[in-house]
Amino acid sequence: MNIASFMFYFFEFAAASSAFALIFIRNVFYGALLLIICLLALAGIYVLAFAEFIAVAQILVYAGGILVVIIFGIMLTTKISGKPLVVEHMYELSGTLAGLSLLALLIYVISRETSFAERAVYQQQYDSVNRIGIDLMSEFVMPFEIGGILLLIALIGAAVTASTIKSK
Amino acid sequence: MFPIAHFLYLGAFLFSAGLVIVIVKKNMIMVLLGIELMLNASNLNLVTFNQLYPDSIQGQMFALFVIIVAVSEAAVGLAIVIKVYHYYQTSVPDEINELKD
Amino acid sequence: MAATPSYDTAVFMACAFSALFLPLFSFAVSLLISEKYSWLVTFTSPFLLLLSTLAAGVVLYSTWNQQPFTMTWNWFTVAGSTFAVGVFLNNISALMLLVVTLISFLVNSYSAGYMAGDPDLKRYFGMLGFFTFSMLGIVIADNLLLVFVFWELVGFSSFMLIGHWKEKSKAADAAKRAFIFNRVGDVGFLIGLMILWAHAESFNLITLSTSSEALSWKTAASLCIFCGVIGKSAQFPLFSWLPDAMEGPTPVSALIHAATMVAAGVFLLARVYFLFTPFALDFVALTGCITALLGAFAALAQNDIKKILAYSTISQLGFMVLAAGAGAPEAAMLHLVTHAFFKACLFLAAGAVIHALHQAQNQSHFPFDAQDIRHLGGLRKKLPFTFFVFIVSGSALSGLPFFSGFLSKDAILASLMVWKGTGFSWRWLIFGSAFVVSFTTVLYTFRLIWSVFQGEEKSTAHLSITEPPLSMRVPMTVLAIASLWIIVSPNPFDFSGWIYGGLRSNSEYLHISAISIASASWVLLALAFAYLIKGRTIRSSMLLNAFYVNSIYKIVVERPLFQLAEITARTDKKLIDGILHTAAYAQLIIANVAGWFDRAMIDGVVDDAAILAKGVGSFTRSFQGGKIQLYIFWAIFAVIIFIIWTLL
Amino acid sequence: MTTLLFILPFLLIYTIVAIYAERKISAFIQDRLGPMEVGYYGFAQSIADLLKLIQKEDIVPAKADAPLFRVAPIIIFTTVFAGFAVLPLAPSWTGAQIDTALFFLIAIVSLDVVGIVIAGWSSNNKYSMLGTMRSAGQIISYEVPLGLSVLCVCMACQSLDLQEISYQQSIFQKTPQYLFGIPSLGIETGSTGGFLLWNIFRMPALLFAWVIFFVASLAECNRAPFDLPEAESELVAGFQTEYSGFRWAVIMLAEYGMMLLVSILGAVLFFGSWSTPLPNIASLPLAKWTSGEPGTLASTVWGIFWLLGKALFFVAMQMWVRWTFPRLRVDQLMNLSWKYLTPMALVLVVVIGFWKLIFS
Repeated sequence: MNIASFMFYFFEFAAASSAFALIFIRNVFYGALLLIICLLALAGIYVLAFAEFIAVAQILVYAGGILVVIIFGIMLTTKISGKPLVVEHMYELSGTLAGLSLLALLIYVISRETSFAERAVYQQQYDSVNRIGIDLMSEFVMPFEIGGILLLIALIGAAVTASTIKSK
Repeated sequence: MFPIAHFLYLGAFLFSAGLVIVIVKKNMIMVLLGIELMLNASNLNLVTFNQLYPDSIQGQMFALFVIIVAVSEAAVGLAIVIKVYHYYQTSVPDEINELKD
Repeated sequence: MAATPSYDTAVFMACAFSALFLPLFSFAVSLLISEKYSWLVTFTSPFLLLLSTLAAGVVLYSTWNQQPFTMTWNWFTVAGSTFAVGVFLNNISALMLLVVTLISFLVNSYSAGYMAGDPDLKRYFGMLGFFTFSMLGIVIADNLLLVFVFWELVGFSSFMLIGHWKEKSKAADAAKRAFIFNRVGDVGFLIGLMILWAHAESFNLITLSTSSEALSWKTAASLCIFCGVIGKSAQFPLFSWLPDAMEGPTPVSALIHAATMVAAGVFLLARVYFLFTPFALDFVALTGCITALLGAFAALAQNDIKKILAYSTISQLGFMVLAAGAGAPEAAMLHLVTHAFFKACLFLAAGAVIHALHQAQNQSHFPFDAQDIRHLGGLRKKLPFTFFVFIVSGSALSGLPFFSGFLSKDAILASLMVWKGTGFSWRWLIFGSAFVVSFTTVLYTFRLIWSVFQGEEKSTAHLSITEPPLSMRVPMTVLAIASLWIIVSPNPFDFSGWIYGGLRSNSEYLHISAISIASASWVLLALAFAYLIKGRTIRSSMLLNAFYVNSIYKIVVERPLFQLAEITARTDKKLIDGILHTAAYAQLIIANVAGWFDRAMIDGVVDDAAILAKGVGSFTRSFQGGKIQLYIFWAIFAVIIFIIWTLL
Repeated sequence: MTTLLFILPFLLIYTIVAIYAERKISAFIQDRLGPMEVGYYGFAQSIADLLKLIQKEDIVPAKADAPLFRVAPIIIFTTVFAGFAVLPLAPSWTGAQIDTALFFLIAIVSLDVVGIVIAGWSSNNKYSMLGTMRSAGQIISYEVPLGLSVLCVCMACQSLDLQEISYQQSIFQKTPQYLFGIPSLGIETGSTGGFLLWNIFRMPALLFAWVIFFVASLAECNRAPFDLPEAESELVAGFQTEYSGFRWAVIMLAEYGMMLLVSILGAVLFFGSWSTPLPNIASLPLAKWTSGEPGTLASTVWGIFWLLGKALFFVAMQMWVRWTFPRLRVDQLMNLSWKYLTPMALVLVVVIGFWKLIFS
């Protein structure tokens, strides 16, 4: 087992276990931290899948951006001191049932396709960052711009929604 | 190197876990976390499937846009959660059922 | 259309239709004019009627002794039978057209003075126009159905005019009475029309006249039509509405008696003369004779100026009908024309007297019945013009020589002379009674003149009475001139003038000098007798009440009718109401049963459906619990099911 | 991996030195002597403090979230330290060779806030919480102008690879270079080397980008005048109020490490990285003399020397700024970021884009 394989299985294990723990965790803050672990692990997996740009974007946007926002949300919607933040569970049976059946189904489908097991990831011939940059400005310029507009709208919308200033 | 199936198994597991979280958790922020998890699972799949097409970068591109959308979703969702919390003093979605009756 | 080249068809038609429709236009103008300018109708209506008269004159001039003018349009089609509207102008109708329009024009202009200050001028003049229009319709219509329509319109407009002063209960009653009596006659007319239609399949006068030889049921049809004539022309026994109709304004009476209403009957008689069988003619003659006698004697005993004139009209109408029944419709028409002028003149003169007295009464506040001759007398000095007119028209009525009445009566007597034959029969009686009527006519006419104008002044002694205004005097003058012999014939003792010549259809009845001489001497004898009695009143309640015809009606018609009504009412109450009540109870029971069924069964089903819907709703609502996560669960559940489905 | 072996000890020494320098510089600015007792001119003062800190009791507040409280400093330090992994130290000595090194650095810098949040939140202390909130808001806000100013460099060099950027600014690059990036000026600088090849000379607009970068990096490091998260006069010590002993030392280490990190980054991006500032002047090839050949030990030594020299200069500059400017209010802080720096950075991006389009 070379170091890359070790890293891969370590990241897989980290992602899977943190996601699994996330199901049972009752503390929202811990949940957010577990999600960070999971996302960072995923970033590592992306690197190992030769998608460095996505990996860094994952860290920058998810781990650095969204999670901070989520933590903000946690702080704003829970009491700082006093009782610990405990999240109740409900529909445990339905949720478990749905999750397990979906998992079983997906595993069945994936295992049925033998080419997945034989095919290994490999490094592409092209420089992926370069390729992404060029594609974003040529082939995908339209979705890229729409994404930009979407982000702007979300930014303004979130700011207005969360603002406590009373609209007249 | 590592077979693609392993990525896909991880993605499936993450997605299922996210689904369970979405259904089971009583706190809206936890639900949001679950949704993020599901989005990431799909992202993982997209990146993985990009490997199946050597000359294409569309999978990664798609993952990039998913991230963009996830950012928007998280920002707006959290804004709503905060607003709802200020208004109802709760972040449990089941308690906000004024439309029910 | 058989138009002769002697006149321009277009001009002729324009004249004919303007003569017909100008009165209708007058009616429309009178109704549409604003209340504020209602005084205008006293100018517009006479003017329009004048135009109508001129048009009628042109028509008469054009058609006189020419080919009859006909024109027909299809009106409507029912069950394959086409009904037409048409115009049929021959000598009789052209002459009648002129007479009617002329008298209507004169009455209109007279009314302008007589009715001045009336609050309902619009309605009055409107109905005068409509009345004239209806009569003209009868005159020029070419088929009996159209005639019937206008016949009814005449009845309606006479009802409106007699009851013009509707606030007077007597006037309203009289109007109703006239209307009902007319309806009784019209029933006969209508039945006659049905019989005709059943057998001839046509109402067209020309068609009927050519095919009348082969017609079956002719007697019945003609007698039924004669029923209409009896009603309209106030023949025995349906005459008593006419004296009552005196409640209307005097110009209206003039119009009714002279040209429009009662003339319609005689005109119709002349128009459909070809339908009458000998038996029917005998019946007609008998009816006319009885009516003439009855009217003449009733007139002797009356005290009201207008009632005397009314009974005199009945008597003269009887004379006309008698003439027609005696087979001389042309004589009847001749008398109708002359009578129209002098009777209109008499009524207008009487109206002038009444008008003058009312004027005087209004100034002096001295109440008395201005129409009662017992209060009057000696007005000769105060109303010399009216007196003169009265004398002229009264002489014409009496049949004095040099007046038109003498000549037309002569024509009737001559025809009767021929009709009675040589052998002695019941017709001699009728011939005799004609002379009796003639004698009586002189008596009551001069009794009236005497009572009103001669002798001492009674109630009017202290009143300052003035002659009527010019608008009333001019029509009176015109009519007085028209009462002279000259309009009938240049020879004052020979009735065979232009009118008679134009009307005559056969040459059977000619002037008989012996009759003229006898008639003249007989009338002069009567005049002498009248001078002798000097207006003495015959106090006979039988005569006053016209032989109790009304009372007989009461006993014979009214009482049984009321009894019948009571019986039917009782039947209605007991039997029909009983049936109805039973039906209602049955319905109630059915309704209750149905109601129970509705509540229990139908409502039950509906309620159950509602409960079911509610159940389904609450069941499905349980899914819509506002719980987002459950939604997600169900959605995922469905997706999983779907994926499994596609995989398998 | 070799970078790690070099950086970790260097970081410890640097921190001790930096703390001493901070004290001395502040004393110099405030016209006083500073630490004088321990050692010559008090140079051992920091070592003494360090010893004292290590000896201190590791206190975990009773109401705190113990595991998170304990792990938070480590997270903070780890994130900062991870940033050093991709830095090029010399022409032939790169850290992790990844194409997106610049991007990665930005990501790592922003990840720092997670540790701070954990530290503040787990302390279960109002001051900590307030400091945390300020810190998080500040770091996220200043990430935008920081990222945009870095994007300027990225556009100018057309690369995210730090070593590539460094090479472009050195005399080892192969393509012809012109002063201010304007070939029409006719001043060829490729063979001259030295400071003329630095990014701010290759693309003058980058000088303004560097100003923005410097201000934003101050905020990222929570340095004065943007030290609101730990404003001692308001919040005691911000998110690190409850920390003591070794854990507090680690936080301080991370903080000084962060200063060094952004300084190195600034040097790499704008001031020639490891390349010498001395140009070849006619027959005097100063640049050659002070660079060495790539791959040789000389070049590595020269590279480390120049890079760290520049970086330490910027660290000193940060200290100078700290003791010169008063602290900003929160609203002023946000205004500066969103209303001045961000629009300016955006304008710079456009300017550089057009500059490149017009003059190349």
